[in-house]
Amino acid sequence: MSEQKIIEIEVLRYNPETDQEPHLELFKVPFTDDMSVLQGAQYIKDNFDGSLTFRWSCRMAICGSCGMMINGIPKLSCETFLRDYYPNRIRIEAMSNFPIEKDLVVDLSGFIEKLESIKPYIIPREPRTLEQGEYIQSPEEFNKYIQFTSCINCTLCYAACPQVGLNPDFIGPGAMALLHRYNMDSRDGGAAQRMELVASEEGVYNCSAVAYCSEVCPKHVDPASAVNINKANAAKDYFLRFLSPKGGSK
Amino acid sequence: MSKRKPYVRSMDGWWKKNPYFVEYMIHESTALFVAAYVFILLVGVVRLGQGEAAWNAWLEALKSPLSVVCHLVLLAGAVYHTYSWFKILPITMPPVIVGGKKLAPEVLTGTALVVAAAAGLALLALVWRIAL
Amino acid sequence: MEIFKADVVIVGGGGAGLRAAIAVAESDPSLTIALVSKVYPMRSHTVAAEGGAAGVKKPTDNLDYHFHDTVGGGDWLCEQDVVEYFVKQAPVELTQLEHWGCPWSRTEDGHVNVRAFGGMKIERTWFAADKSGFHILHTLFQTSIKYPSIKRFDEHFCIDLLEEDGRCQGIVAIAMGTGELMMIEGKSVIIATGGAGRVFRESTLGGIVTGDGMALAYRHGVALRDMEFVQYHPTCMPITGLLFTEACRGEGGYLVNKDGYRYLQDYGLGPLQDQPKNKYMELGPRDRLSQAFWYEQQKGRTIEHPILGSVVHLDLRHLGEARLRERLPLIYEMAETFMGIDPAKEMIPVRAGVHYTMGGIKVDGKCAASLPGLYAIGECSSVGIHGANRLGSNSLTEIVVFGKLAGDEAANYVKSVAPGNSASLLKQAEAIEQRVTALKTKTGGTERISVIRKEMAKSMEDGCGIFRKEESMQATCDKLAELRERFKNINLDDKSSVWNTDWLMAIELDYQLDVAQTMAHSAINRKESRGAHQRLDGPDEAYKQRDDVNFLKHSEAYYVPGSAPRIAFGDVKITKSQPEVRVYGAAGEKADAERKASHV
Amino acid sequence: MTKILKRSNAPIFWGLFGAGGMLSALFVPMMVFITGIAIPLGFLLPAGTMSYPKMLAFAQNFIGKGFIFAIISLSLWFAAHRVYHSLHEFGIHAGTGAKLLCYGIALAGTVVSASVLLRIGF
Ligand SMILES: Cc1cc2nc3c(=O)[nH]c(=O)nc-3n(C[C@H](O)[C@H](O)[C@H](O)COP(=O)(O)OP(=O)(O)OC[C@H]3O[C@@H](n4cnc5c(N)ncnc54)[C@H](O)[C@@H]3O)c2cc1C
Ligand code: SF4
Ligand code: F3S
Ligand code: FES
Repeated sequence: MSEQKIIEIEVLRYNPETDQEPHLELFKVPFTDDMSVLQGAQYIKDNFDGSLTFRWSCRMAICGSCGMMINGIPKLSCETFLRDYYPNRIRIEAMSNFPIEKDLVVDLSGFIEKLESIKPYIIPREPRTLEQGEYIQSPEEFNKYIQFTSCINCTLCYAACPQVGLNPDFIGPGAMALLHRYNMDSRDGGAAQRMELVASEEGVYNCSAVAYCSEVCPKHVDPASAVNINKANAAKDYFLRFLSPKGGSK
Repeated sequence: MSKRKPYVRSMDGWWKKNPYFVEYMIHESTALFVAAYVFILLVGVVRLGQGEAAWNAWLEALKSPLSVVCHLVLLAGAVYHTYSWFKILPITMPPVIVGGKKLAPEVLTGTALVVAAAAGLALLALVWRIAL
Repeated sequence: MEIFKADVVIVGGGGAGLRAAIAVAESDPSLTIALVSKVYPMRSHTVAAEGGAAGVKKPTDNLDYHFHDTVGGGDWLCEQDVVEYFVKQAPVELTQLEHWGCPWSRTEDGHVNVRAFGGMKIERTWFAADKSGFHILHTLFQTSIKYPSIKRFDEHFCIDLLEEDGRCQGIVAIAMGTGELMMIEGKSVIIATGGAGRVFRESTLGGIVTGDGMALAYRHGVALRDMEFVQYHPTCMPITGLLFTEACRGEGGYLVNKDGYRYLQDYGLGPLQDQPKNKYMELGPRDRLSQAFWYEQQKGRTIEHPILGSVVHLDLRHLGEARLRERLPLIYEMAETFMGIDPAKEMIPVRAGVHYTMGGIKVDGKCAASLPGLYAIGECSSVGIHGANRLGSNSLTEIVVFGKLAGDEAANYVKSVAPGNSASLLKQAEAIEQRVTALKTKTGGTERISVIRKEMAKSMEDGCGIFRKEESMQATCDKLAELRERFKNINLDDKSSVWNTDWLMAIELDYQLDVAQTMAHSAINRKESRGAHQRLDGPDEAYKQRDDVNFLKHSEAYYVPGSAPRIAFGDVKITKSQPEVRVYGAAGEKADAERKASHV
Repeated sequence: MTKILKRSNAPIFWGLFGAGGMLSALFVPMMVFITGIAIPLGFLLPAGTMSYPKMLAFAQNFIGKGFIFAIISLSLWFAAHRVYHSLHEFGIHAGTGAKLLCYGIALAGTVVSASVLLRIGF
């Protein structure tokens, strides 16, 4: 084992049953170079205070549970390493723009509702039976949507987007990326059905192209582009209504 | 009875908390520079409509040192607007596919900036032609 | 206490649970489904699966080949009739996933592509880059949103089953957000809670993989079958245990020891191959590869790393950056961020780590457990397809094939039973509430759960590792008994209600101790070597051999309150494959040829 | 989801914003340079470039007229949209009032420039 160093970790604590508001608490954590911020938090929970509360599971940046603000920046704590902050103090807080339930755990119910509202499933363009085998998808068709399938629902982009903080009803970058993923899939024909939401008051026009969402996205989904491309789509849909009785959704 | 008590943090001063947001606010503020200039221009158009004397007075006013300094500031703002506008272009427009690959954002922004420079120069050339 | 009435309750929102929920919803939209999961479904550990899912695809492949690979891979401890069903349904279910939008990687002409995998004779592993589990899970989760009859209870932690009139009639869960308990009645309950590998220390598994469902069924008298078979994966990141998928080898990666020598050729997997060849060298089955690692370590031919310990090298350099980025993007990123290694330029240090629990809740070929109304699917179950060693990429297929089957079966079953007696169920639920609340509120204890957890994991590794001996297994059994006692004396730091993870982890630890005991006791009772269970002892080292006379049998661990489990043995269903010597490499090819000749 | 979704009217403003932003990004810097720096300082461009007859002719020309109108009005809509959003971002939720003010100014500018340009004739 390499030499043990001690790093100072400041944690934003909040216990709804005893606290009026969150406060910072300092822990001194021994660490090795391979330790992530998540492992730092686990160390605290195992050794100092079992009541420290946070979500985690996979430790490999794929389940999307462990997002938090690390020195003010939304990051996955399992792929952020303590060594990169040492010898400075590191501050971890619950993700911005979400209500805090307890310590680092935020209320995600709003996000889940948004996710459910976008019809995130194939609405078949052409039905196909299992006996007919798979749909054929050319590399070009595949490349159109594959990037937007990488979203792990970590909501870091929500923690990054000030418009989400200012208007909690805004459908937000992550859900829009997923919506766009289905719209762009050659198997799907549901774009018109999803347009209602895209073009609604909760929809894409809440976005002012801050683009920080794409900056923090750990999976390079580029949700900002999904949101913004859909502004153009929604605008087209808006004006097309006037041109043809069939064009556009209601 | 549930003991939940979710705590909602205030958004006050959010834009001061991250250098990224400070930059965003600066680039948003370039709209004010553009607006200010367009306003001056609008005055010019009105003066043009009022006849030669009015027009010349407007031209004269532009020559004051204060005006020139103001325009230097406006120029800086306008250039920053151009730069920031095209910097976010890659996310605001559908991906450009070249040879089966998505064009890198830097390439797109770079190209757009070149186009903007060309547009400016074309305008200059046009004005030059009118002048001759 | 809040009460919800469902027709089918599904505990577990991983791939298996979601597939079952959709099956119920599709088979009868009038049935109410309660889908209970302690994490949001897309956080389930299915998300971490990298390599892919097996199902016959190529014209040169056939169901028989898949059958024989699976049964041979499982060292003949498979239920062969179930395997037959499994291989037949595999391509159907994988195609179904495609229809639901799963972005399987494709060939140039737009068809689904397949890759090679360890122990598989022909390329038949459907993959979505190296994020197959992630894409399967998200596809299933998102598709499940389409069905209004699926009512999700996300972040609800199941703490017990309700049993009345000799059948399972629901569950009790903690709503994690409030800490309050709720009763979810159901005419049938499907357990889909995933594996239990977290009872070990170095593992590829997420924090949630704590064997909860196994312990729940076990405490209600259902047997845990074949628990001694715990799969070690040969290529894990040291310390964290993060997985470098078998697809690394499927794509052509090499394993080399400290001399740069591809040592697998010394362990019955040769001769040396330049190109990846199915069932040869790096594409041998996991148990063999992990065992080879252990032997290399014994021989002093592993690399001794100051921090990482004993490792061998996974060499991907010859594949080149472009191919690695396309086929193994996650692996590339993981090596870069977690280890600071560029796999196109450097070799990756790896070692064996715990990966999969072959055993689980004993169910029949229709996923039904011995307790009527109770079903189990996925990694928590033992439906009988993995035997003594699971082949990589069979379990992702398992979760969809048997998820669907259990959903259909449960939907059928509920039509035949009358609703339960809510009042008496509630009484049970309230007793359960008192029990688990006491765990949280009691004071005066002196044990920290983190300490017990670490001691358990260490002891499991010492006694139930890649190679096992009587004394060390006995030591583990004793240690676990001691820890069971000490658990009674725990004290929690957190006594609050809202989001009390300290409490939940204590309940998980309680489950883990049960599951660990079934593993250790099943292991010590199996006096032979088979698949993932390898012993080095016995009179004249007799247990080093497979013993079909005495142990072509499933072990079954039964709960005995307050004591170690009772271990029994049950029969194995053989249909068309009689046990043979399990060989790979050139020897395997020869055996295959002989079998073919004799079968014609 | 049974939530009733109200269609946003933003596309109109967003369209004007986008067009104005693009146009001003392309031309405003050079225009500031020409009218505010080069001409007043007699620098680079020949004297009399912006003399009354030349500019009048320019403004009477169909294309010239269109260009001036587009730059002025669209840039104003662009700026109004951004300022309105920024107010929201600073936490000033003046709602309809702020909206009326921002877009009102843009509308006024549009009307004034249009009427003057029309009056100048063709
Ligand atoms: C790193 C890694 C890579 C793998 N790669 C492959 C591969 O390439 N191919 C392959 O075939 N297999 C692979 N596997 C194995 C395979 O992924 C798993 O066996 C399979 O995904 C298990 O799915 P499941 O639905 O049974 O369980 P999980 O996905 O683990 O889901 C368990 C669910 O149960 C819930 N749950 C658990 N306990 C409770 C409780 N007390 N109350 C409420 N809910 C509870 C959890 O919240 C979760 O939703 C891999 C495994 C790992 C770890
Ligand atoms: S888009 Fe990126 S940041 Fe947003 S939820 Fe998805 S993965 Fe996370
Ligand atoms: S940060 Fe927010 S404002 Fe738009 S571009 Fe991203 S959603
Ligand atoms: S723990 Fe799963 S993303 Fe970090």
